[in-house]
Amino acid sequence: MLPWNYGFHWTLGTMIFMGAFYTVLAIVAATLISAAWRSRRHLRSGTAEEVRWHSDFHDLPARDRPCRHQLTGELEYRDCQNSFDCRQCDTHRTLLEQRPPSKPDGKSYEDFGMTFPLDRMYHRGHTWVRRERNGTVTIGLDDFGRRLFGKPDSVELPRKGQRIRLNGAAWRIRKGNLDQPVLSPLNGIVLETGGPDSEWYLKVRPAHPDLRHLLEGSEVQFWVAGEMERLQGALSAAGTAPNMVNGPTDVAAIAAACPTACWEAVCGTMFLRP
Amino acid sequence: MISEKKPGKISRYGMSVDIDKCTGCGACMIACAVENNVPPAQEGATDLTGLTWMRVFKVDNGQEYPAKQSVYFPMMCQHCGLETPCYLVCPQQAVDVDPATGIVGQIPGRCLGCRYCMAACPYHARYFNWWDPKWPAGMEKTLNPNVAPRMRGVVEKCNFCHGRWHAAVQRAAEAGLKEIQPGDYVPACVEACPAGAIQFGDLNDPSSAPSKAAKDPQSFRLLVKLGTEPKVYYHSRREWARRIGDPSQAPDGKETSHG
Amino acid sequence: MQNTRRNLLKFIGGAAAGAVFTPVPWRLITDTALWSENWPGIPRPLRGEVTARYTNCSLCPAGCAVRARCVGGQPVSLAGVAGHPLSRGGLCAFGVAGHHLPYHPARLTQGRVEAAAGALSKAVANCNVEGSRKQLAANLDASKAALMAACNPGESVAVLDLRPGRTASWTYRRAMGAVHNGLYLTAGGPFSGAAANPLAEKARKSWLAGESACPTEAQALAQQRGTDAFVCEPTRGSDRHHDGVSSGPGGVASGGVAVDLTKPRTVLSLGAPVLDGWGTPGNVLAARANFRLIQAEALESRTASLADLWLRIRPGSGSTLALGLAALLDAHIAQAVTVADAAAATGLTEQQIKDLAAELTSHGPALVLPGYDCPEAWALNQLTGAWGETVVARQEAPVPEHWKNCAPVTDLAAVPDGAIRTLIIDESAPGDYVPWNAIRRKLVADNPVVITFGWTPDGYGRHSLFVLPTAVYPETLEDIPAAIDSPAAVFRMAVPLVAAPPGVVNPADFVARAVGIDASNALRERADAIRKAGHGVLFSSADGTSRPAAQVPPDDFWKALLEGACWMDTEGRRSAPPAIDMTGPEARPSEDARLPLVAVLAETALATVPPSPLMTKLHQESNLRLGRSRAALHPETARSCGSAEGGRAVLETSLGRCEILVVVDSSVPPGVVQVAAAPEAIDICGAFARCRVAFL
Amino acid sequence: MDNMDRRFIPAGVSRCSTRNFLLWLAPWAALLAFGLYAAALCLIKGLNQTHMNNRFAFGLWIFLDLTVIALGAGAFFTGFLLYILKLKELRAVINSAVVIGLMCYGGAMAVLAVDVGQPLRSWFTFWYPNVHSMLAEVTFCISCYLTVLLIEYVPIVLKNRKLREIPSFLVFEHELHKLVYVFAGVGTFLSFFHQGSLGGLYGVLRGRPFAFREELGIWPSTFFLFILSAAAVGPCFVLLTTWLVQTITGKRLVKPQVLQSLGRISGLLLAAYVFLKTVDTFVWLNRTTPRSGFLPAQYYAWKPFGIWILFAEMALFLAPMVILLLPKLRARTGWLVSAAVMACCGVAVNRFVLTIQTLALPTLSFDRFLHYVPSWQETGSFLAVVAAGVLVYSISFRYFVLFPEERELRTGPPAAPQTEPALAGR
Repeated sequence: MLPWNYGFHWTLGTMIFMGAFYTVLAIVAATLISAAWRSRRHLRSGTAEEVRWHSDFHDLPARDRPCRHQLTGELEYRDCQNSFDCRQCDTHRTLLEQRPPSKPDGKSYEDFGMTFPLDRMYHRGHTWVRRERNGTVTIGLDDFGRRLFGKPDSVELPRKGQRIRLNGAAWRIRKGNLDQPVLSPLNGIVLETGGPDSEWYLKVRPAHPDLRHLLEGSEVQFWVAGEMERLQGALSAAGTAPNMVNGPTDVAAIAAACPTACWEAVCGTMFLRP
Repeated sequence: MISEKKPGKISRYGMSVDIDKCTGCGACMIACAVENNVPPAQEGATDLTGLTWMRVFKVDNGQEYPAKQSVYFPMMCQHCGLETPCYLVCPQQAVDVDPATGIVGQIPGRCLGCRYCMAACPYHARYFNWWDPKWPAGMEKTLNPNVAPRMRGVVEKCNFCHGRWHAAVQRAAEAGLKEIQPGDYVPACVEACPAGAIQFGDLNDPSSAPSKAAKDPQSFRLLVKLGTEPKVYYHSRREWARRIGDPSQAPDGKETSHG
Repeated sequence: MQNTRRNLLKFIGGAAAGAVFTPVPWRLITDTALWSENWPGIPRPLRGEVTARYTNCSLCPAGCAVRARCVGGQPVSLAGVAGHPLSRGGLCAFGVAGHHLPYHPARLTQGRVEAAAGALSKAVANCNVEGSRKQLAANLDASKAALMAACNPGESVAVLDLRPGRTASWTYRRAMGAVHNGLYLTAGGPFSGAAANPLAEKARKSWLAGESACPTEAQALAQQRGTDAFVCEPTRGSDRHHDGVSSGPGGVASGGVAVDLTKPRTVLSLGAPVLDGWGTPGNVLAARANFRLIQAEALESRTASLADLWLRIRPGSGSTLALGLAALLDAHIAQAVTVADAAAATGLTEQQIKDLAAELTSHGPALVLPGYDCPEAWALNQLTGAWGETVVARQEAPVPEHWKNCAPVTDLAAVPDGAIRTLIIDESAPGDYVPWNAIRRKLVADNPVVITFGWTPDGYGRHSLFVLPTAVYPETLEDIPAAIDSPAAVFRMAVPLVAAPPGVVNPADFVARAVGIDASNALRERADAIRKAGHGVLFSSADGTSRPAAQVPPDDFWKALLEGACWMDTEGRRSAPPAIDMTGPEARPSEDARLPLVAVLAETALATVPPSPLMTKLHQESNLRLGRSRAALHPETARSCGSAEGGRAVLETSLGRCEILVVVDSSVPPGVVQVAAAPEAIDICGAFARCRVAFL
Repeated sequence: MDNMDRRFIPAGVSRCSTRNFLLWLAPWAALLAFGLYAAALCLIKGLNQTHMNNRFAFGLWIFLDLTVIALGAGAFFTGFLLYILKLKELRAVINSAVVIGLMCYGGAMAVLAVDVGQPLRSWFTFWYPNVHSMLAEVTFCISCYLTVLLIEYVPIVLKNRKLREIPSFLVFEHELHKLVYVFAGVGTFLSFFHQGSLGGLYGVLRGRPFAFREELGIWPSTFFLFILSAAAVGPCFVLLTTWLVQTITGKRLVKPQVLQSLGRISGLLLAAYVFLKTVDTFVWLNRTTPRSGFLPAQYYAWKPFGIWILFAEMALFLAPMVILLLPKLRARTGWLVSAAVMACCGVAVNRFVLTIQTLALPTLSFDRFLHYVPSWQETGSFLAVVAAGVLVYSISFRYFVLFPEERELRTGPPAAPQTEPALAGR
């Protein structure tokens, strides 16, 4: 391989052979290095949470990531391509132009024994967001989530002034073995923290006012219906298939009925964080 | 094996073996082992795991008594001169063909022991050190200082006593000669053969015994159709014996046992 | 710039980076290959000044001239001496590896007591040997006493010389001559005691009577016969098929008989390994072109397969064939065996035998070489008309006059049973091997004292009370008797190339001093006697020249001999050897259902020497030769015995059993077991014997 | 304990209890231990522990290396189809294929390390490479490709549920996964070469007319035949293992269509292979052999390797080819799997003939036909590789996501697109 080795002579064969070999090595090395370098950059800029959400979303089964417009039946079938961030979605924009969300009738939507006030917007991870006068927003866990958890043993809330990121973990809820992160509905800075006892969890100054990626108005009922489907799916996967077809079903009751083992799996599925 | 300085003259050393003369005494095999520091067989070694750079086979014409005829057939590396199979396949240049002598040599210090060369050799003339080399206590005093003993796990083979060639070149240089004289360099087996059946010389020198043998119609080479140009010529008056070299029409000459 | 640590580090770093682009580090990595070459346990060859030294191989009577390549005085390889008039540059496989023998694993380094202490003390009691073996080895007076010990009348002290014709042999004869009841014995063979002779009777009677044989008569006979062969009874049937394995006519006494291979045009070999270590290999191969070789042998031996004509006869039917031929060659003598008998016995057709006889006479001069199983077939040569031409009596190299007052040469077979009390066997130089039972019956029944001198324990050492270690070629200084194929007398010595280990004894010296003779200088005396005789030439291996011995000053003569030179007598008047008679067919072992097979010895050359460890190349790492303790069977025979290649088995004959390793070989006739000759095998097989093979 | 273990098991799938898992591992671990002992004997006492000899310079090990590497070709070929030819559906098996490849190649390398007489000098091949030697080519390519496989295996490991909670792992995995097509490309390149070189290994042996093939370009025909056969059988082996895991675990891991399309691809390649192999055989017997002074009859004159072995080999490729090319048969799991089995056996026989039979046949007229039975050390060392493979695969299957579709397939029949809006509409 090296000119000073006994028996070495330069031939075309040598050059081609070595050329190919070193090229391969170079490519492999370069790829590895670039991967390492880019991940280092991510870690530096603290966008790890974002990455996590992307890879999680990427791993979600097709039925867990339907487009909001599929839920409403506007579209035949569509997987969300933007990890639930409709602000970058052209399809969403065009559809909104065609048909702005109809004003909801009534102040809140109620079904399956749950109440979803319509003065606020909902995130797919079962949090709600309410705009306040002073431009801040209040964030809380929606009825579905509360009933699913029941009364948590403890919660881990962010510190005041801490930055929370869209689809990153906003706070964690602990109950038994379960340690479930709740996805943040938006980017912002925590101003105040509430908790399970108060009606809200966080008061936040949003990074920017555009909250079009959240569900509101008439979409909510379709979404909730879809969520019940998913819940049923998750439960049956976990081995317990409650009958939800006839009569209103109480999520809390279901939750209570569900054995702890599958309980965690179910929460993971419903809160989009396996 | 690593020949630092090469003489101006380019030789093609070859051998000629008159199998009619060979009595199968085995002196060549012993002389070879003595010269090249080949260890005695270890416990459990067989004719398939032994180290016999030079090996004499007994070959018969496949007939029964009284028509049965046998010859003793010395086999060693045939030092292929073209597309040398072992040389081409060795992954790490542990086989080298000395351009000055045409001798196919093995560099044990570089051999990985993959045995690819053994699979490649049509003459089964290469041997693997299946055991650590061991000599009876005290016998290592009788080792030849011109040849390094090989370690376990490497391949070795006949190299026409290449060490003797180096010695001859050295002597010639000391004597102020440019090149070595024919008599100066003779492999151990040739020296030892009591019947004078084996002869050695430079195929580039028309007066040498092998060159003459090469022209003899009663000479033949083994598996010559493979196109590897072996440099060892065999000679026999007997027609059936000459067919040994050609498997496609050889008598069903099986390797029968000892004489 | 000032040199801060920072700069220093920078410099080092830069240097390291730069070095990567130079060959240096890579070259270093390459050289790490070197350590893997010096694997632990791989011996490093010694270095030193390279010299050439000359000697003569004493492994067999051929005594081939040897050029030893020595490094720092240590021989590292042996080769023949080109242009040597006797060995003609030839050296056999055993000779080529001779320099390994001193390091042979089986080498005997110190004497050992065979029998238990009780047996020893009894032996001592019976023949009042003072003191123990230790004294025997150490204290010569004690051992002298041991030698003189045979007290009961009719019991004698004997030396069995397995390689007669040496200077040492003369020493033994002198020693035994000096003892009132001493016997000098050689292994059988017709020439050790030629035709019946009144003197023999007398000699025998005399030692039976306990008085030493009359030396003057011995000399008288020696002159009259042109040979020093002492005459005793010819060997007789029952013993004969136990005759020792030898590469010539068994145990020819000093001088003795020789064949001249340059003369015959036809050579009939009755199983003699003519092309496989018989005679002087170089000489035989040189003469090979001159004669047509007819091999009558049971096995497809090397010689058989290389002969011009191979007659496959039944095992052990050699002498019957000889007798059959005799009947054809000499119609006047009414022979016990007719051609028909011979045909029946050998399995040849009568026509084949007739043709053979015809060829011996028509295509003469002919030479008949007997195998070890039919030594008396020498007599055939008396009928082919080549007696005295192809087979001649060889003059012996001159001996000092005062040596001639000595014991006669007695054939072991001629000694009455139970007559020997103390037997000394010299095994130091390989020679004939007589089956032990042929010796044992000559010893007294109760605790005979057997002293063996040898360098390995596995010869007669196995049967002896005392085994004393000797030097081995090439440590020894000894002369080598003339080979069977050298018609003229010769004298050459094996000179020591390496020093003998401490504690070894010189057998001849030992015996001589035991009886109070000084033979320490015997070789020199012999050399001087030869030089004084003044005929013959001296060939010097070192410079490849030969000079008339007369022109060499005595001291140079001796010095030359010490440098491996060889003295050859100029051949004088050819004299025929003493006439010998053909005896009836030997007592073939009777058919025995228990012993369905026939064991035949093979590889008889150097049967008694454990060969160099490197010989595994010939029998273990290849199948060129049959290794010791191996036996070859035909595939069917092997199958019928239920064995396969490499199987362990026990070979059993009427005389005993020994363990063998089976080699399957289709060239061995069915029903025959081809046994590699070795002491333990010869002990139970002799030349050939009925046997059975039982597998372990 | 069990709880701890559970945290590592991927979300949304079910695995057996820790105890059962350990019970399953135990025998394999024992086998591995035994094999390692055998291998250690060979390394410490030397190769005299094997039944190889100067004539049978290669034995069981080389034969199995060649076979295993051919089977492991599934890794590179699936990767090639998925990332280069964009056959998306194969995403369902790619992870499994990578693990299989890793096992096969890793095992082969391990065995080679025992097989050579001086393992400490293995690096010499990189130091003094002889570019004419097929073995040098093989060594380079296999060692490179093994590295690539390891790199491809890293994301699978880092994606483990527990490990990915560590941000740096998570991010690195994410970035690596984005670049995986590069490795797929490199892997394909390397594999093509060394699969070929393995064929060339024997094809170039001018001194062994039974193996020698004439050269097309710079490579003997076996070079290309090996690439083709490996590419054809690789998918079959992936198919086979997937089916095995499915039957052993009793889970549905991939959609039936995936296995079928693997079968289809393999069938097509087999067709091409069978054709070329036939042509090659005729050229070899009628032209190459006579030229080198041998008679084709001599090859098959020695029992037990009669001419039947040639036909057996062809049949073992022909039958699966037919089955895999007929959609009806392909659709039936029984046929599909048995076809895969046959193809795998076919490639094994092919490698056997080229290695073992080549060495068993005499070249010199007075030489003899050799028999060879591997020693227990040889067999043991190889069993170690098998055991290690099973262990690695079992652990990977338990803790990593080898079959991404598994999670969806757990809940009844896979959610077909049409049904979605109906649900949504309610």
